[in-house]
Amino acid sequence: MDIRYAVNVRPKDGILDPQGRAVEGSLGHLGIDGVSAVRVGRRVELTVAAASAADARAVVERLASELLSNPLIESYDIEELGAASSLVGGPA
Amino acid sequence: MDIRYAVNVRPKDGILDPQGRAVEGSLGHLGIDGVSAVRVGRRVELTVAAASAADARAVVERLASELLSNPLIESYDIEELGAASSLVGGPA
Amino acid sequence: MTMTAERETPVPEEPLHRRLGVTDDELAAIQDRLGGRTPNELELAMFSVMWSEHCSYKSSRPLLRTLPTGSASDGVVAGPGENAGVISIGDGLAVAFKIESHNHPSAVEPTQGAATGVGGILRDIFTMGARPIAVLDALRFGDPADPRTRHLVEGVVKGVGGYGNCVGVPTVGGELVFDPSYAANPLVNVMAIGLLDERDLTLAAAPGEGNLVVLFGSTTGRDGIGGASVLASATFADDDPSKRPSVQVGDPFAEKLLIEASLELIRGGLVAGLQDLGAGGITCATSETADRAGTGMRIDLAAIPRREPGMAPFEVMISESQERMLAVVEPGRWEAVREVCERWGLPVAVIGRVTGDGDVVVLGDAGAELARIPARALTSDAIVHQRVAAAPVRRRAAPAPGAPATASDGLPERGMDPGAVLTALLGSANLSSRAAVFEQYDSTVQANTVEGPGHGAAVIRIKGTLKGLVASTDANQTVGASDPWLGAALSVAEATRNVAITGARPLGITNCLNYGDPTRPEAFWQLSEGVRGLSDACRVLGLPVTGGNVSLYNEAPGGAIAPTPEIGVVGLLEDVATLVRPGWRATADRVLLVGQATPGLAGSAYAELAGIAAEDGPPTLDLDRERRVQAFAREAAARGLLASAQDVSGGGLAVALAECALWGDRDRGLGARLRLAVSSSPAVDLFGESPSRIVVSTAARHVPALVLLARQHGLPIEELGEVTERPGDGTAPRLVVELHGAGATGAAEDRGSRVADAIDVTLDDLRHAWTGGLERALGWETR
Amino acid sequence: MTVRIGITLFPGSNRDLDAINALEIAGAEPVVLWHETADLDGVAGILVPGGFAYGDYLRAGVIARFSPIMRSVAAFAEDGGPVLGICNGFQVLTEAHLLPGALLRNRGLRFVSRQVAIAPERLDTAFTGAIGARRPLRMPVAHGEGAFFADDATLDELERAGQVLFRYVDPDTGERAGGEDDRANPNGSVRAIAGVINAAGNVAGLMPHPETAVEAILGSDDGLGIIRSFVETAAERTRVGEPAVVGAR
Ligand SMILES: Nc1ncnc2c1ncn2[C@@H]1O[C@H](COP(=O)(O)OP(=O)(O)O)[C@@H](O)[C@H]1O
Ligand SMILES: [Mg+2]
Repeated sequence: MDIRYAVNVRPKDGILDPQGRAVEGSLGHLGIDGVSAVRVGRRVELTVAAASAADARAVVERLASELLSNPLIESYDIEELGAASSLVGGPA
Repeated sequence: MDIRYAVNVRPKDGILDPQGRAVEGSLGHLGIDGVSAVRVGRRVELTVAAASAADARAVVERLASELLSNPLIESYDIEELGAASSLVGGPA
Repeated sequence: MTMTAERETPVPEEPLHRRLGVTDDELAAIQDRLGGRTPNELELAMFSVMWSEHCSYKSSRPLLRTLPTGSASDGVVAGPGENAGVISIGDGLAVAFKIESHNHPSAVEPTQGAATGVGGILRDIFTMGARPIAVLDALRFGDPADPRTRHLVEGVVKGVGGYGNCVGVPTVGGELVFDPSYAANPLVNVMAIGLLDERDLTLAAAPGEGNLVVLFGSTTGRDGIGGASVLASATFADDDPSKRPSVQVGDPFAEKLLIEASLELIRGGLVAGLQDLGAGGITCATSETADRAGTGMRIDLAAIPRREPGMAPFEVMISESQERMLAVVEPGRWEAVREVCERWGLPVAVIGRVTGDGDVVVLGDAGAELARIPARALTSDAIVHQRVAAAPVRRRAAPAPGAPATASDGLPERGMDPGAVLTALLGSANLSSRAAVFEQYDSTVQANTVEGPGHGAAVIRIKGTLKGLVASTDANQTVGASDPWLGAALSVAEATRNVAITGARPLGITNCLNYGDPTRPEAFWQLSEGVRGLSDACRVLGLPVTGGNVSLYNEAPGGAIAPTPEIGVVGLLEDVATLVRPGWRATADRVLLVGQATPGLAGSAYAELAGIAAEDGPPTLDLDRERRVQAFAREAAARGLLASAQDVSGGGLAVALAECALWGDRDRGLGARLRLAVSSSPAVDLFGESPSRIVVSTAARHVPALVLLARQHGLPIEELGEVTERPGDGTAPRLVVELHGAGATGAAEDRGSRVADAIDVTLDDLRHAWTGGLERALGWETR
Repeated sequence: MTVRIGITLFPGSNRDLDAINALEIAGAEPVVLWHETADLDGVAGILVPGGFAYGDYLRAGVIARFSPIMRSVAAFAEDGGPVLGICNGFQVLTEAHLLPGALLRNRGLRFVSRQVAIAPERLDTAFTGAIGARRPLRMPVAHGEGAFFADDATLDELERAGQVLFRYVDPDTGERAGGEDDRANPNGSVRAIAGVINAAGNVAGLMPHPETAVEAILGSDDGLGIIRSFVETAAERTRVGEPAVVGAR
């Protein structure tokens, strides 16, 4: 079965997030206020083909922890986006 | 009211995504297979203080389309993460 | 961060001071400095950071005192003890330079570790009032084939580039060396150079009782609390991860703003003293500036802008959050200072006042006094340890069966074709082109780079003058492993030679001493021998040591690193237009060798390749000859006698010649037909790395003058042949070196072949080996 | 009277010194325009320099677009004022929609800093008129997000309208560089495009650094022709008081 996942990677709380800070700094120029606690991270979407949902999940877990995130400064969560149709994402 | 949102930005379909390609390229070393259609994008989480949910949403929409994504090369979607507690994020 | 504390994993039942890496005798010394009082938690945390090896130099200080530090007559305006050495270069200008290590953080998180290393050394430069104009990165890793090494290289290079590129300071040189001893303990040493108007020289002192203590730059978070992490977990029973100390993350954008704001404050005469925040954070900056001025400071914790809620006092005081500066400001100037910082978008706050009592005092809520420590107790009066040094006992292993009895047989016995050896050396991980790395560094920003990375020493012109600055970093760890005195002296010799052969006059030296655990007698012996070698070499060459940095405990379960005294040199070229480059310039120019090969292949790239038995000693170094070689090079350049000059270093004469050929005619390449008299052994003459030798080329008419000049300096000089013209038939130019003399013919007869008596290779083959070598070693796909 | 050229200065701009040096060599008077001001101080042309405006976090150039100075720059461009964006400046101008296309992360995913060769596609523009016969032009690139991108329809239109201003070329043969596997194309730009010009012909941008290649001692002065063309256009405009620029073919 093909399942599509999203791995959301974000700077850990307490870790400096220069990007988030830069975005907040620029809001003034946009004339936007009331926005705070901006954290900029990565979102990796991918399709896993595996025998079972459990197997697929295991693959994503491994990818997320070993390749997609740096445990020292980042935390991540995994979203299941459902059965993959060719429409979702599309090959790089 | 304070609402926390996530804006997910991804390279448009058909736009070559070298980062996604690099991830796919390194799967071999990890001995992982069955993973395809990897797309690497950005995820921006932020808290909006506004009079109404609608106002808050409008602010995020504007941020997402004008600042956080470039319509020429990227598409985005917005997730509502619910009422913001001070624990979420923490100032960058 | 404190190396000591990081090493032992704390045992809960141990008393707090030990868990903070403070020994019992150190605690006694602390109590003594507090008039018998036992320090509270906060004070102990402050001491544990300030008395760490990193901040206090408690093991190395006695040794460092022996270094020649120069005087006003050498143009030295600021020497060791300041954030960076400063040397006057005329026209009212001065150059500030310093090298520093970030080995430990880079081993933990390569990208951020290297990035914050660059940020830290840049702050040392602009704190003095100098605009940073160049960075050099000296990197050392283990086996390039090891995945762990590849991960570290990728990350460190990303960190160095990511930071330097963004702040807009060109990275113009450095080193990249692979050696098994660095497998678990990479070295990331970064040198920065700055240029200042002498009137802007600013010192890191806190004069003037009643002056304001101002903190500007990034806010303070729980970054890099390092050694005191035990205190963190001790203080916070709950397991909230956000309360654990975290990796320092660099923000080059904030640094760029910090540079501009700091220089504007200095030019405007708005600060009485300026100090960057590095290891030890606010504790270090306040106590050092107060101690230097003989004053004290009162710090109001609540006034310090935070990045995170709920930080404990000790966290605020020792946090190593990056991109922060501490300024001492007369009350009347505060408004102007605030305006500048805010215009650059930097948080700024008055966090205390300069006092007269000599104490650093930390005030909590409602003015409660949380800590009171004499400033000097934390800095100049910190504890000093007299470590024990002991040379290792060397057992001479019996030569392996079949191993060459003497080095001189090395090459012929193995029946190697010297051309093949040369090609192999040029393509090796350590001698091949470093372009794959330095092409990730912006080396041209600021529009002053005359010679960037890739061809020996880097050259930066000084706009508005004729002058140029020439810089190089070098360290010889292979010889140092067996003879740390020689290793250090050779490092100084090569670094200064790299600068001298451009025609520049070396101004002074900065150094980063990377060694092992000083409580191990052998490691401390290596350190003291290294300092002695550094000191001896600088004395003979007449160069002041204006600053540096000591990194100890570079050890892993696998063992200690090879002793690595990284030397950074800055030289002055009075007229940058007279710059002499290493590549050959023109057809029919004559090629000459100045200096003479001496036996001893140990520690050479060739020995590693050919597996020469270690019994063969390293080459000897005659410091006075080194001095004369450099004097000769400078004088020859000044008299316009040199078309090119290249020093003989890694890979020996053959590799030096190959580089002259490959870099010839602006990298298009020029061949040569040469004859080399082989005194004792082809291996020694072609691939030996004995020092104090340079290859020069010059127009035929200058040869007599050059020969005479060499004689006047008491130096051997030999004409090798001439640069050949590009073949008309479109074929590639060749590098031909015929060997003649006893050593060579003997070898040939043994082998019944003549091949080994000549190097005869096309530049195409050499270039192919040299260009792709590093990517091949690291498994990087070539582009 | 020397022509005054504005250099926009954003927090994080770092090729401003290069730009000032080049403009002075080209005989212009550089005027620094701070990002917080909307006042163009009566300059006759505007150079948006390289660097990492606002850290280039998020997307290179995007945050700068919203600064007060850029609103004025847009208005200045609107009534025909010559604007040249270099490297980060090029990124800023595309983000501000003053130039077509976008600049993506280098295909190799690494920052690229080295000498490259480019060639102008046209010599009849405000930014190439004074280049002369020299080919190819050698100058450094130094960027991490320099892969020019636009969809094929747009590219065809740009080529038809003569809006492709510079392409990367092979330093030896001078022929147009290939795709991302060709070292001569340092970042994998589509159709080897190194620089473009707007339809009106008064706004141009390129990734390489002509302003750093203006003195032989710095390794090349091939960039001076581009800077000169720009300065002369601005000077011309002050003289006749109206756009002296050639638009799309
Ligand atoms: N990590 C690095 N970063 C920048 N430049 C480097 C780096 N490593 C080596 N280089 C450059 O590559 C060239 C070769 O390095 P090296 O062999 O140490 O020079 P040399 O033989 O002149 O001491 C020098 O110009 C040096 O500055
Ligand atoms: Mg070297």
